[in-house]
Amino acid sequence: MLIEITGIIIVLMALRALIARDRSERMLYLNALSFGMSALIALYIQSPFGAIIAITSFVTSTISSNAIAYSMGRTPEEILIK
Amino acid sequence: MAIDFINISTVSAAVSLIGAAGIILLPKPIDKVIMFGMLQGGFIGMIVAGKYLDVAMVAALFDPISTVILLIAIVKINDVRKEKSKAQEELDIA
Amino acid sequence: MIIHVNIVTVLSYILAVLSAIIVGFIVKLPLLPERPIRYSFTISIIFPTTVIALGLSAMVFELGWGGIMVGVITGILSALISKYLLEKILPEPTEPVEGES
Amino acid sequence: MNEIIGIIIAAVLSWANFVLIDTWMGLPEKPGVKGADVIGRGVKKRGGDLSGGFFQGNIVCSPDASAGTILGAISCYTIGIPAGGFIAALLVFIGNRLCADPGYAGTSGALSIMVIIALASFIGIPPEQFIVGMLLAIVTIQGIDHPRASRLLGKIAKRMGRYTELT
Repeated sequence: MLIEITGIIIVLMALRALIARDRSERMLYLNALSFGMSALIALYIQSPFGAIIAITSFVTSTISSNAIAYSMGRTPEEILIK
Repeated sequence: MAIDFINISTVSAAVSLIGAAGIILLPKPIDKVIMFGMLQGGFIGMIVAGKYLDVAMVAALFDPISTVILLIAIVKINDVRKEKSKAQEELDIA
Repeated sequence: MIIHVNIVTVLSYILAVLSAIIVGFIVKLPLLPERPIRYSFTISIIFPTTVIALGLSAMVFELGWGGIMVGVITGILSALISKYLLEKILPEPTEPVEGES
Repeated sequence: MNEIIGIIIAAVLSWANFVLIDTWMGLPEKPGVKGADVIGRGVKKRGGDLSGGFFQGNIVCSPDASAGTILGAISCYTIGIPAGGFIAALLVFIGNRLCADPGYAGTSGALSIMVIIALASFIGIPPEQFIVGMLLAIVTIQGIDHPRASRLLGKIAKRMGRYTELT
């Protein structure tokens, strides 16, 4: 029951991130998705090393979100090659 | 029942497929990098579903490094293109 | 109630925190960060030395060693770590200079 | 106890825990890093509140009390009640310092959710329902409607005296 609720929320967040229009909106959905992945890993493994993997994957995904948001501020609009 | 179909393998595969579709469909480079972050999350889930926990640890540690390298390339090439277009407007040379 | 400890482990946690605080006073760490507390990066006794002492002693107890002496030694080690080593491995962030690419 | 009711009670407790600690530690007051500023102004441009936007941006850009809450619940589920909370607090502190944040909110969130889980086991809510409850709580902030959520967070910040002074 718990894994099913978590899985439905994760797939919903992934679809909303795909069809979002704005870029900062997409970052917020990605963060909710990484919360869900970390919860799913801990619910599936159920041992202390599972908790360590969940914590590590969440912290590293937060670091990459930090880098993406910083470079979103650096380059507001990108120049595309036609 | 359809609810028996939801477990960690199918959810991780679905997240990876949605991330790959986003990488192909969205036009801007930073959008592509955001969807690449989603694909990394699904990939770690797929490894954990096979119970290869050490591989999952290494994948979780090396993911932000690849993201940062891609972002450095995007920011740098954007700066170069901006300089080039400014020079073309001012001096009218290639 | 689902607390998974016995009385010796609780006593070891308390002794780890106490020894960390005493060694922190000996090596002259400040007691509290400067105000406003919620934005300061100063390493002090209350934060993060007690958090490091609790976390390290929890890791050591979960790995199999137990007892009061292990708690005291972990507290001393965590105070020394937060005084001499934490500034090097997790430095305070610096503002990026404007115009630097 | 029925599982659905337990999850809903756990969601309410986790929501109150992380929103109160994050607001008290000054997340809506200013963006800690530059990415939080970008996300907050993006939320404001879509019709939200600037202070709530800074709150959401700070949650994205560094592991704050929300991350402390869910990681503390995970560790209490898989490791045990006092040890898991302490290990989660230490690891969240390291992650906070890697993301250029002082780290008060994450550690206090992890320690307080450990106390809440230990107290809630008296009325029969196990820790795994807190994991799913925290996921539901973060979805109400980050996943449903960002402008409305940011206006609610702005009201809470104004009530607690942590409203932003930037424009």
